[in-house]
Amino acid sequence: MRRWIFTLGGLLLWAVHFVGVYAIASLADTVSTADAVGWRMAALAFSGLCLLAVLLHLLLAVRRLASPSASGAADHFMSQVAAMGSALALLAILWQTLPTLIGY
Amino acid sequence: MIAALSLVGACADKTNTPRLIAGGDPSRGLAVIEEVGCGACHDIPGVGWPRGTVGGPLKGFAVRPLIAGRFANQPDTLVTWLKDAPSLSPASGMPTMPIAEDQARDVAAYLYTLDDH
Amino acid sequence: MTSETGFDRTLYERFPTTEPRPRDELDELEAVWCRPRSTWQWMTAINNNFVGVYYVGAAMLFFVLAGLLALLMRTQLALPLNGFLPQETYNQMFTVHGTAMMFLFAVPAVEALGVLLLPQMLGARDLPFPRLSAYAFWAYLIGGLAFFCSLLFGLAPSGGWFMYPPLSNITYSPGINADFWLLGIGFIEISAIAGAIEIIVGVLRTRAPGMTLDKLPVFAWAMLIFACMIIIAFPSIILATTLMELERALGWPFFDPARGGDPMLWQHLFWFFGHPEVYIIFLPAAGAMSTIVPVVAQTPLVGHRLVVLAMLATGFISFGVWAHHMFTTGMPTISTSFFSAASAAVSIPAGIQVFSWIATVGSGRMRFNTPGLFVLGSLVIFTMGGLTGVMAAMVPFDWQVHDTYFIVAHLHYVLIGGMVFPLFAAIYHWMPMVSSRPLSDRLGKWAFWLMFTGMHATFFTMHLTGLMGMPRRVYTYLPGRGLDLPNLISTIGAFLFAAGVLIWVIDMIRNFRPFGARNAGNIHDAPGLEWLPNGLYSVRSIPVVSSLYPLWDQKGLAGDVEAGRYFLPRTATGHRETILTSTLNAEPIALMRLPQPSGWPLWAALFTAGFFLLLTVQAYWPSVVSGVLAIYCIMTWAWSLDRPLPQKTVDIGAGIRAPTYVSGPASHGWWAMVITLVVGGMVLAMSAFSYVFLWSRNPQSWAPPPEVASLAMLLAMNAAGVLLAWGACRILRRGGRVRAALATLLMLLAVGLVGGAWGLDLSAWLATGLDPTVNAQGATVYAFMAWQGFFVSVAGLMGLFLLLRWMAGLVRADCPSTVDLIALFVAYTAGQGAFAGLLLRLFPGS
Amino acid sequence: MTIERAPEGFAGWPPPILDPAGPFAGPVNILSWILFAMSAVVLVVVLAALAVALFGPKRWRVRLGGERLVWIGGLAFPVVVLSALLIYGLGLTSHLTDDPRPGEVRIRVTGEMWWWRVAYLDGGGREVLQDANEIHIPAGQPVVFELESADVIHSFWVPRLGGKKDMIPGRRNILRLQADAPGVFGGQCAEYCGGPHALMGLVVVAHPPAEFEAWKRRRLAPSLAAGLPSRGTEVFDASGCGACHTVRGTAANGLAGPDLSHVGDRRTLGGGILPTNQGTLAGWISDSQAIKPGNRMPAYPVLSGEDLRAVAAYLESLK
Repeated sequence: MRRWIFTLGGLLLWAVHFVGVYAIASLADTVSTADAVGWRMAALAFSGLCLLAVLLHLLLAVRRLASPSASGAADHFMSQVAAMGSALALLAILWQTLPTLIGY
Repeated sequence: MIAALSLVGACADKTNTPRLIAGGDPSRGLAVIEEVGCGACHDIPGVGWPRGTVGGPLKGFAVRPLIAGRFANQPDTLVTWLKDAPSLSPASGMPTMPIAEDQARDVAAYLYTLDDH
Repeated sequence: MTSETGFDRTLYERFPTTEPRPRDELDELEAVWCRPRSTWQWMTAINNNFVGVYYVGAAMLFFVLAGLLALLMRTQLALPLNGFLPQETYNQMFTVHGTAMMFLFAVPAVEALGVLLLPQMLGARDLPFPRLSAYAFWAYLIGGLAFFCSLLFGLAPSGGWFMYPPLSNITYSPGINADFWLLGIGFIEISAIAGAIEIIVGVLRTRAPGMTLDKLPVFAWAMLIFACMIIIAFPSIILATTLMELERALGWPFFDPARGGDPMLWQHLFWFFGHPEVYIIFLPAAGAMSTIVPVVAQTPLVGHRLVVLAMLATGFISFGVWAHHMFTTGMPTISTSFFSAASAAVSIPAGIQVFSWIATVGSGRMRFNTPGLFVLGSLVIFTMGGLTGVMAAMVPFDWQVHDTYFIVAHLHYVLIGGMVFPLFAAIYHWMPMVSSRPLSDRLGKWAFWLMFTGMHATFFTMHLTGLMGMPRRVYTYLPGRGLDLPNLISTIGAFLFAAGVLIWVIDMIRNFRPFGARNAGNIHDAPGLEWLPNGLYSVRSIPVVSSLYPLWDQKGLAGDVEAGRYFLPRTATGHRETILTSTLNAEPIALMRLPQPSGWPLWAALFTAGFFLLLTVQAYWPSVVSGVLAIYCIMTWAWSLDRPLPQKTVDIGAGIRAPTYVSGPASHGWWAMVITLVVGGMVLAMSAFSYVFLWSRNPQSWAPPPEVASLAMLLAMNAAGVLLAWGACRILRRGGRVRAALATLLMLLAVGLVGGAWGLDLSAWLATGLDPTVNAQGATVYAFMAWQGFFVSVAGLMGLFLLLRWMAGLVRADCPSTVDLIALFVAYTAGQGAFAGLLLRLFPGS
Repeated sequence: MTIERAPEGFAGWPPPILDPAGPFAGPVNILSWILFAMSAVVLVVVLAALAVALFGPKRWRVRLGGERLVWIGGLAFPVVVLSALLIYGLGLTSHLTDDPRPGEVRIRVTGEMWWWRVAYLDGGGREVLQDANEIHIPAGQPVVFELESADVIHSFWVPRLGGKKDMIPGRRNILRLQADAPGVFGGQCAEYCGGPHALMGLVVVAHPPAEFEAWKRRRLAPSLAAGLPSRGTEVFDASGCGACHTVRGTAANGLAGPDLSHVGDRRTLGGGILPTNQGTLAGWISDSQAIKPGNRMPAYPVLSGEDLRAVAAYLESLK
C-alpha cells in the first residue's frame, strides 16, 4: 500500500487540492459572498500548501531515482512514474490555482 | 427537397393543364404558403409541417371539381377564396388571409400543381 | 529488488525445466477444462474463453441495435419537418440510443474485452471469480434485452440518457417508462461492479510469475485503472438511481424544489459518474491501442512509462471535470473555472498517448492491415474529438455550443475515435487468437473505409449544424434556414457508416462458421502472452516472465510453454486452478482453486433480473418470490466455496511447493470483499455529499435531530459489533469445535448488535416525527436509514449462512475465509451506521 | 396587407454563433475563431507528424521515433497552448459574468412546457407587464434576464446575443444580454424539456431606447379591441378560453397559458414557430395538437367555422 501511495502521491495531492479549492469556493458561495477576499486568500494559501507538498514529493521521487540503493527495473519504473506523476500534478495544481487568481 | 421534386414531377405532367394562372409562379407560391402558415389548417403536399387538420387536405387539389365542396374550382374563384373566403362563404372557417393579389395568384398556381390523387 | 513475499527469486532459474513431462498430464488438463457439450453446458459455461466471447457478442449486439435506432433517427432528420417518426417515438429513440450505447455497449464491451483477454495476457488459467463473470454477464444480457424491448411496446423512457429531473419525475414522466431506464441502469451497475472486482483482483493477483509492474502489459494497466475508476464512479450513479426510484415510487423529494430538494443534485451525482464514465470507456480502448500499435509497427511502444503515467493521470483528473457538463446551469463563476482548468489538464495525458503512438509508428514500420487502419483512423478521429473537447472546456464557448449539435459531434468524435475504432482494431487484431481464424483483411478494409468516411460525413458536418444553432434532441427542425443540407449529408454519412458495420457483421458470421481450418496462430507476430499456443485451459504451463514483450524477447518461450516446461504444467489438485501471485512483483504465493461450471450463477442472474423486472411492472408478490429465489441461488452458489483441499501444499512446477489455501489479505476473496466495501463506502460518501448539498439549499427548513445523547448507545453498540466480529476471527483460528461454535455465536451477536444499533437509530428518528415525503431532510435521513437497513439485512443473511455452515460443520480453523469476510462486512456496516449517526446528528446540529 | 416574414430564427446561415450582435456574443465569436485556428494548427501538426511517421524517409522517422517526440509533442506543446488558452478563457469568463448594475432593464423569463412567460420588472423587481414568447428590449444597453422555470429544466438561448443559460426549477439564474443595434433575433430552448422541445422558440426584438419606452407605454394599457363587444369575444368567453388565458381589460384572467392581451401584436404564434395571422390563429385554436404535438392546449373541434373565424379575428385585433 505504501508503495502505491508513493507512486500515486502527486496525483493524490492533485485530488486533495481539487476537492479543497472546490469545497472552499462552494462554502464561500453558501455561507457568504460578502467576504470574498478572505475566502480567496484561504484558497490561495491552501493551493500554496499543496504546491509545496507536491514539490516535496517530486524531490523525494527524484532522489529515490538517483539513489544507488534503488535496485531493480520494477522499483525504478515505479519511481519514474511517481516523479512524472508529481510533475504533471504540479502543472495541474498550478492551473487549478489560476481560477482563484483570475477566475472570479 | 420534397417540394422541389414534386414541382419537377408536376411540371412534367401538367403542361396541358386547363387552369393556368396568369403570372402565377408555383415556387413563389410555396414560399408564400410557408411564410403565411397555411399548414396550420391544411395538409399540403410539399409542406412537411405543420399538417393542420382543420381545413381539408389539399392533396390532388388541381383535379378537384369544387373548392370547399361548394364553388367551381376555377382560377379566379380560387384567388378570391384564398384572399377572402368569408366573402364567398360566410359560414366557412377559413378567415381572410393577409396576402396580396399577386401572392394569392402564386399560391393558386402552386395548388394547381397538386394533381396526384 | 527486495522480495515482497519472501519468495526466493532464484527459484525462477529452474525454468524452463528439462526433464520430460508425463504423457497423461495434458489429457488431465483438458478433461478438467473440458469444452461444454450440451446446450445447457454452453449456457452454464464459466470459463472466460466462453463468457468473454458471449460478453463481447452481446455488447456488439447492442451496438448494432442502438446503431439501427441512430439510422431511424437520421432518417427522420434527413429532411426538415419530416414525418417519418412521431415526436414521442423519436424522443424515446434518442434516449434508448444514448443509454444503450453508453451502458449496454461501451462499458460492457470494454469490460468484455478484459474478461476475454486478461487471463491469457497475464498467463492465468482464468479470472479469479469465473462464476461472478457468468453472473454479471447473464444479469447484463437479460436486463439489457428487457430494457431494449421496452421500446417495442412504447414503454421506453424519453427523458434523454441523462434523465434530468424534474422531467424524469413522476409528474412529467408518468408511467413505467422511466422505471425501465432505472432498471436497465441497475443491471449495468451490478455487472460493471462485479466485472471490476474480477478485473482488479485478476490483474493484481493472478499474473504470471515474474510479471512485475514494469512488465505488466499496457492493456492490463488500462483495465486495472478502468476497474478502479468503476469502483469510484459507479457508486455515484447507484446512489442517484436509487434516490430517483425512491422519489418516483415513494415520493421522497430529493430533486423536487417545492419540498426542499434540488434538481441540481441529480446533475452533480450523474456527472460525477458520467464524465469519468467517458474515460472508463476510453482507457481500455487506449490500452488496446497501445498494445496493437507496437504490433502493427513491429517495435516496442515508445514512452511506455509515460503512457502508463498518462493513464493513471487520466484516472485521477477525470474525476475533476464532471461539472463541465453544467457550465450553463448558473454555477458560480469560480467553480466553473476550476472545472475548466481540470478539463484542460485532462487533455494532457491524451496528448501524451497520441504522440506516443505516432512515435511508435515512426520508430517501426507500419503495416497497413485492417487493425493498422483502424488504429490510424482512431488516432485521427480521437485527436479531432479531443480538440473540440478543449474548445468546449472554454466556458464562454461552451455557453454557446452546449446542448447543440456541436456537442453531439464532439462526443461522437471522442467516443467513436476513442472507443469504437480501437474496439474494431482490437476485434480484427485478436480474432485470430479467439477463434483461431482471422477476419478477412479485404472485407475489413472495406469496412474501415466506409466507417471512416461515414463517420466524418455524419459528424464533421454536425459541428457546422451546431454552430448554425441547431439544438440537440430535436425531433425536427424548420425548413428554409440552411439546416436542410448539412442534415441530409449527416444522414447519408450515417448510412455509409452502417454499411461498414454491416460488412463487418457478415465477416463475423463467416468467421464463426463451424467448419473449416482453425490454425491462425500468432499471425501478427505479436509479443503478448495471449499469443502463446493455448487451449481452454489458457496456456499449457504458466511461464516466468522477464520482459514487457515476452514473445519477442524470450526466445523459445512458445515451445517451452507448450511443452509444459514452466509453472503448473498439469492440474496439481485435479481441479481448475491458477497461481495466486503478489501485487507488485507477481511472486507466487499459493495455488488458487477455481470453481467448476455451475448453473447457479445463471439461475441467480435470472431471478435477480426477475426481481427487478417484476418490480418495474409492479407485480410486487411475484417479484418478492423471485428475489427470495435469487438469494437462495446465491447462497447455494456460495455454499460450495471456501472448502480446503486434502493436500495442504502441492508442487506447482519444478518442485516449488505452494499452499492450496490462504486466508486474510493474501486471499483473493478478501480482496473482493474489501473492494465491494469500497463501493459501499463511496455510496456513503456521495450520500453525505447529497445531504450537505441539500441542507445548503434550504438550511432554514432543517428540523433538529434526535438527542445527541442517543449517540453514545449507537456508537457503543456498533463498536461492540466490530469487536465481536474481530474476536470471532481470532478465536476460530485457534482451532477446536468449541471455539468454532463460539466464533459463530460471536458473529451472530455482532450482527445482532449492529442491527440493533440501526433499529435504535431508526426509532429515534421516527420519534422526531420527521416524514420522508414532506421535505428533503426527511428524505435524506430515511435514505441513510434505508441504506443502512439494506446492509444490516445482508449482514443478517450472512449470519444465517454462517449458522447453516456451522451446523454442516463447515466453520473450521482450516477454512476461516467465510468468517473473515463476514467479519469485514459486519465491521463495515457498523462503521457506516456510526458515521451516519454522527453526521445526521452533528451536522448541522440542533 | 403584407406578410411580415417569420423572424430569422435561431438557426441558419450565417451561423448565429459566429454572427454576434452584441458585446456578450462578440468576444465569444473571437474566442471561437481563436479556438478554430488553434485546432487547425494542432490537427495539422499531428497529421504531419503522423504522415512523416508513416511515409517519411528513414532518417526523419528515426528522429521522430523517440521519446523526445512524446515529451515535446504530447507534453510541452499542449502545455504551452493550453496555458495561454486557459488564462484567456478564464479572464473572459470572469469578464462576461459581471454582476448586473442598478438601473438596467430587468425582464423575468419563465420557461414553461413549451413556451416562455415573459414579465417586465420595475426597479424594485415588481412585475409591471406580462407577455409571452416575444421579448422586447432596448438596443445598446445591457438587459438583465431573470431566468426561472415553472416545471422542468429549460435553457434560454438567443445565440446572436450571447450564450445560453439554464432555467432550473427552484432557482433563479441571471443572464445579461445586449443588442448593439435594433433588430429581431431568434432564440430557442436548448435543454431538452420533453415532448415538442424542438418547437419551443422565441423572438427578441431590440428597439432604439426611446421606441422601447414608447412600446412599453403602449403595452401597459389594455388593447383597444379588448373591451369591444363582438362575436369573437362572445365565443372566447363562452368557450372558457379565459380559464387559461388573460386578456387585460376583460374578464379573462387565466394564468396557465400565455397572456393574450396583445397577442395580435406578436410576430409569432405557438412559441416562435408560426406567423401570427387569422389563418394560423384559427388553425392553432381548432387543433394545435396537429401543429405542435403534445402541447398543453386541447383541440377545440366544437367551434363552427364562423365562430372559429370570429375568435381568430378577435385575437388578431388584440394589438
